[in-house]
Amino acid sequence: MKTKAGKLSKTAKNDMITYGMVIAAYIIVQILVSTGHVSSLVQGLLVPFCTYSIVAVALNLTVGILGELSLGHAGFMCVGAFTSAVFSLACKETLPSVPRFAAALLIGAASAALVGFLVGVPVLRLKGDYLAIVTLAFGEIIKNIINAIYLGVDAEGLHFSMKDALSLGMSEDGLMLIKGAQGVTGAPHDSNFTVGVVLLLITLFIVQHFIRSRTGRAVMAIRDNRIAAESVGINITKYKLIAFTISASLAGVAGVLYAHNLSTLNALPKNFGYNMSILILVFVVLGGIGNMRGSVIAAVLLTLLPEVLRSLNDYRMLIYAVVLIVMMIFNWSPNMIFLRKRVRQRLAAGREAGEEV
Amino acid sequence: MSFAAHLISGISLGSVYALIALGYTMVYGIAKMLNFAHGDVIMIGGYVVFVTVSGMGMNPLAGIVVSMAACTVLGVVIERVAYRPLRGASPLAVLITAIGVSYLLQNIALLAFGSDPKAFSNVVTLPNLELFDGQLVIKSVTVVTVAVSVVVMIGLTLFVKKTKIGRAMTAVSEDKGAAQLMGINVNGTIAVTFAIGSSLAALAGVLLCSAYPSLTPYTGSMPGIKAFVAAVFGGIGSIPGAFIGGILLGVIENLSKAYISSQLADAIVFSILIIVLLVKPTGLLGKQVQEKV
Amino acid sequence: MKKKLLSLVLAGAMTAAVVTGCGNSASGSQTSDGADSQTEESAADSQTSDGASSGDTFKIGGIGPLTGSAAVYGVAAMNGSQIAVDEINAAGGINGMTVELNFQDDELDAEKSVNAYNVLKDWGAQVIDGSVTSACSIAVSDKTHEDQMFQLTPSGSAVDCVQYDNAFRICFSDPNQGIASAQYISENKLASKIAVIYDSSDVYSSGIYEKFAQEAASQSLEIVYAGAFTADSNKDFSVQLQKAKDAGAELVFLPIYYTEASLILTQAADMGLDVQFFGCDGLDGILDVENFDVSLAEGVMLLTPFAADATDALTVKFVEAYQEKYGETPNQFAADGYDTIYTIKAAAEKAGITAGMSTEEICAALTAAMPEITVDGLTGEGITWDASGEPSKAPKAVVIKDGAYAAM
Amino acid sequence: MALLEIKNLGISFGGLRAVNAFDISVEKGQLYGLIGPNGAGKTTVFNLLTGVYTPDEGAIFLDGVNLTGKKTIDICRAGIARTFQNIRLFGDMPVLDNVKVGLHNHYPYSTFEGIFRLPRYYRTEKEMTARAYELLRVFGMEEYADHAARNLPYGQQRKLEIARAMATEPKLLLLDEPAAGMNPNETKELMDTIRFVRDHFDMTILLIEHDMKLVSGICEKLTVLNFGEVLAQGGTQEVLNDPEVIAAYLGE
Repeated sequence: MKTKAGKLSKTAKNDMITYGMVIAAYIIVQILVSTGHVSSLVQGLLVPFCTYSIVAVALNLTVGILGELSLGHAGFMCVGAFTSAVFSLACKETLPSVPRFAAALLIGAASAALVGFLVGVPVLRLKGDYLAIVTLAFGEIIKNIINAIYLGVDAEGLHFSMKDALSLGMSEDGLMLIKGAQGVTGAPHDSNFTVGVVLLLITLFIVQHFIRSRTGRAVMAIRDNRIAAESVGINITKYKLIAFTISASLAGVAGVLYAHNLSTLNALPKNFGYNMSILILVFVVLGGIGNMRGSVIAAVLLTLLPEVLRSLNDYRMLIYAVVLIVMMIFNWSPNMIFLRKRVRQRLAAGREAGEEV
Repeated sequence: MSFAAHLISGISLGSVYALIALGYTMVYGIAKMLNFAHGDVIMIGGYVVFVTVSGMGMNPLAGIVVSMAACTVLGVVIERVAYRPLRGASPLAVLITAIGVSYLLQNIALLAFGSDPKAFSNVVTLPNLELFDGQLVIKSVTVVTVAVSVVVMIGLTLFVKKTKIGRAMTAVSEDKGAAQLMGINVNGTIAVTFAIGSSLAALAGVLLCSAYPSLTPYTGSMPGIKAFVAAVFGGIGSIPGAFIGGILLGVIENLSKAYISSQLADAIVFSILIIVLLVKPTGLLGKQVQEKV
Repeated sequence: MKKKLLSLVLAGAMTAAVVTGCGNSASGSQTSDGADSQTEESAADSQTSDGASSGDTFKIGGIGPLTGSAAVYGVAAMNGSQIAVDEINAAGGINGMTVELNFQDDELDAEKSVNAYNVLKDWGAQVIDGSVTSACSIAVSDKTHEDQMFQLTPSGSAVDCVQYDNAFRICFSDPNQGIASAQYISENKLASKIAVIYDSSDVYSSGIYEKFAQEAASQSLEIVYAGAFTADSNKDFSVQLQKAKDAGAELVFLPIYYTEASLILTQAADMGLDVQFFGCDGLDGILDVENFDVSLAEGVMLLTPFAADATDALTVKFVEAYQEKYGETPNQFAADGYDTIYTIKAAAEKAGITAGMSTEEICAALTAAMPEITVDGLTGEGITWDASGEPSKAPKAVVIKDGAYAAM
Repeated sequence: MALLEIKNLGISFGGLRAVNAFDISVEKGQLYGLIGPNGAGKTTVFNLLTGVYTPDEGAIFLDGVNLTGKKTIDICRAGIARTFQNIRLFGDMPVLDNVKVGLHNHYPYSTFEGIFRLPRYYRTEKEMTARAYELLRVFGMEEYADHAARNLPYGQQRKLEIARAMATEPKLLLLDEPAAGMNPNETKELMDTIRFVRDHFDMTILLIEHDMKLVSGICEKLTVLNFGEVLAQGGTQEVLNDPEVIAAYLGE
């Protein structure tokens, strides 16, 4: 029974370190900000850090725990961002900011969850790269459709069109909520670092508790061996869907944070296309598949990296690409892993020898 | 008549996808990796032809040969430097590295050639085919692209089936470990695969830019993704599948633009892909692999 | 153990990053010369500014896409701005202050645009030249409004770009262009059956289209076909062209950028479509696409405030300087960038900006001065602004004739 | 009535008749062996029994309940558990969690309760952990509880698979070549384990095996399959001495 107690505290400790790291970072940053030691750049990046950390943790739930490759998470983020921004914009005048943001958060998370569920039902039947390409396709479909949506509200109620603003037939004093490719402008600026950190902690809380629960074990069992999991009575479809839906809904939360940090929201290839999905995947892979803390660290670091490289100007993105390749090889190459192990052993041996003397 | 015109333009677009998809499927089939940088190799191929033909005044054919050679070298170097160290690592790690390579190529091109679009001179100087008193025009570059795709498809199929190195590729694709035990040089075989894939990319780049003569550092990325979708559509790893997938994708894209909605054409194309995969989970011509219990 | 090592490396890098972040505010001049590393002049500039105390410089922060698919516009605006800065400095600066320009990349992403703005704030920027694109410009204006920093966008054409008091623009707004185009077509009886091909995934293009369609209805122009494309499928336009042809369009309106337009013209020629093409300022630059067969653009009409082969002294001088420095013919974005700097200069001189003023004071003074100035720029003569931020200038309609613009 | 009753089971793959007219009847508490040359269709029978394949014809009854054509998870819930010829553990998970996954359906609480750690989560997890340790102790694997399953020695992996199967509280345990790849010592230990499982849990066991020492050592009854058909059926010694069976094994 002793081992059992030790084991439980070990995973619990690991989770605590993750929360502690986020909270410590928050406190340090707040102190530095209040004493004026943080540049505007880093201050401006604080919310994006949280946004990308959340979506990286969300994707890690799909990639690391469920063991399926999704290239469509930017799409779920997009759904969360647009639904919540539309809600906030529509209620900008009628609701105070705290309940408005709380409601927006729920709406964003719920609609992303719904889309995640609807996408998951057909998609999770596929395997491996096929699943990856279908999620990519769904992400692109979501982006394409959002770019074609015109939505407005006036005294007569909601107006909706998939063609252009003219077909809405809005009255003069109506409020345009989504203007096709012009997206949503003027959503209230409700995100800030504190909100971001709280949402990140909630995300980590949900994901880590999920992993350590019965459902999480079932999901990981499916990841490790689908056939064996089925043979011990695990409902494959159900648990895959649960994990995927939670993952999508958390990506939606990141979208809510994103949408309320900028005054303009467009579904561009850059921010909600497959490129973004891939970028999120980079966070996950670099931070360690299945390692939530690593995802947070990698998301922060890789969001910061291109900004720090700004002084290199023209060579900025070039260096970024090189750093990415080098980091991947350093972290994942079997030879490098072997080499690192050797070096460590030698160091350890050296230390022991030193102690003996 | 206009339906025929839409169909032909769809085939024209699809033939370019098909040619790119052939390279994609080749690399995927053997090395089992999604080479996201493939589209960018295409772009480099385009620039090489642009520089040699439009800039240095070389004969177009010579330019194509130079471009294919350059891309072959590029492909092998990329494989050696970026992908080979990750052999045996998680496929995801390789995928991310491929994305890094894609960024790298784009930014090298951005630095070298600038961001402004270059108009590419069509290297296919044959006259266009005009039918029904010019009511229906089939561009010569379309004819050439379709012909090249068919030749490449047949050539690759024969190469893989009949030659020693082609059979070695099949062996490597089935089981790297077993192939190694059989005395096949796995690294060498994969390098050859990349060489062939990249030289095909150069060819695709030339024809892509001839058909759609605008060249920027980002020219290759979207056609690359579309072609990848086409390869999956046809059953990734299958050479005829890539060809059929590419043509179908182009046709579906243009017909949905014409008859359903030009705004939602992308969504329609991707939806059809999803439906096909749900009905046939490994694509049109993909091999169905039953997991052994 | 591996994870520990990784987190150590990451933590180290993070510390370094934060230190660099902090250091930015102190080492502004170092960042500034890099913004234009290709040029010798700017290296010289930064040397002078290194020597001078910060009181003697006027810092303009530029924002635009320098990488990514829209880089061509951002780079042009940056280069145009830089030429203006060099000229002004050679002529003694603004109110005796040396002008420094630091242009930051936003990759056509609103979030990156805000990052770029923050970098410029750390650098000590006093006014903002940007962003080059609409969505980014809107996102940045939210921040400049908060910080009370004066913002002048060279080419952010969406309505909301100038929604705040402190934000102004050089270019026409999207509705402005859409309406002007419809009116021009109607007044000059160019056609009655019109097809439109626009980029439904682009803010600029769909913005113009929307207003054009509205205005066309009231001008009794018939839009027989409206075909969209997206950034994901912007290679093949044969379907849209075929549909336009089948619908019997006499004129095809292209409220798009010249990259796609060059493809449209090529494909139209291939299928033997012989109609009038009409575009907006986004088409400007089409003649300078390297290797483009300009005969394809013969007869294309466009409403643009700038034409690189205009013969007025200002344009000639600018084009020469641009070609000498960057080896390319400037497009309208470069001209907008150039005018932005000169407008800032005019407003600053009017407002009597001095080195000792704070950013907020500069903003208030410039905002007040803007409606009072008149600028003769590349993109219009006698440009004036109203307090809403919109410029007032006459759009020039030009037609492409013998591979060059000709006034109409 | 027998615990497991299979009547006239058959399945074809393409043109190949993999299993034909298969009948078997296993009494409660029996240790029953299913043997036959490679490719005879033994594993296919297991796959039919556990719902991996749906039979073309025939019927399967467990304890009088018709399981024909049911899905794998329903069959598991009805009380059939199995191990696999090529070990299938949850490799990246700790040994303890492997067993807990086996206990999944017997200790329910919702995902919501799990994430927000409501009282039922703590209560159920505690019971579940205790039960998992109990099972591990029975199999003498307590010391490995924290190890990742993939790092276990081969023999222990086999044992863990059995422990996981037992965690589902089956009525019938199917073992697919449990001794494959084992040395004689390990095989002997395994035989003890199997006997122990039968006695301790009062379990009915149907096993596929090639190792004749194991088969003759522990099985009480045998069925011999050859080319998908039942060749012989009966008491172990009687079947093993059947000339037809010997011939089939020697490849005549």
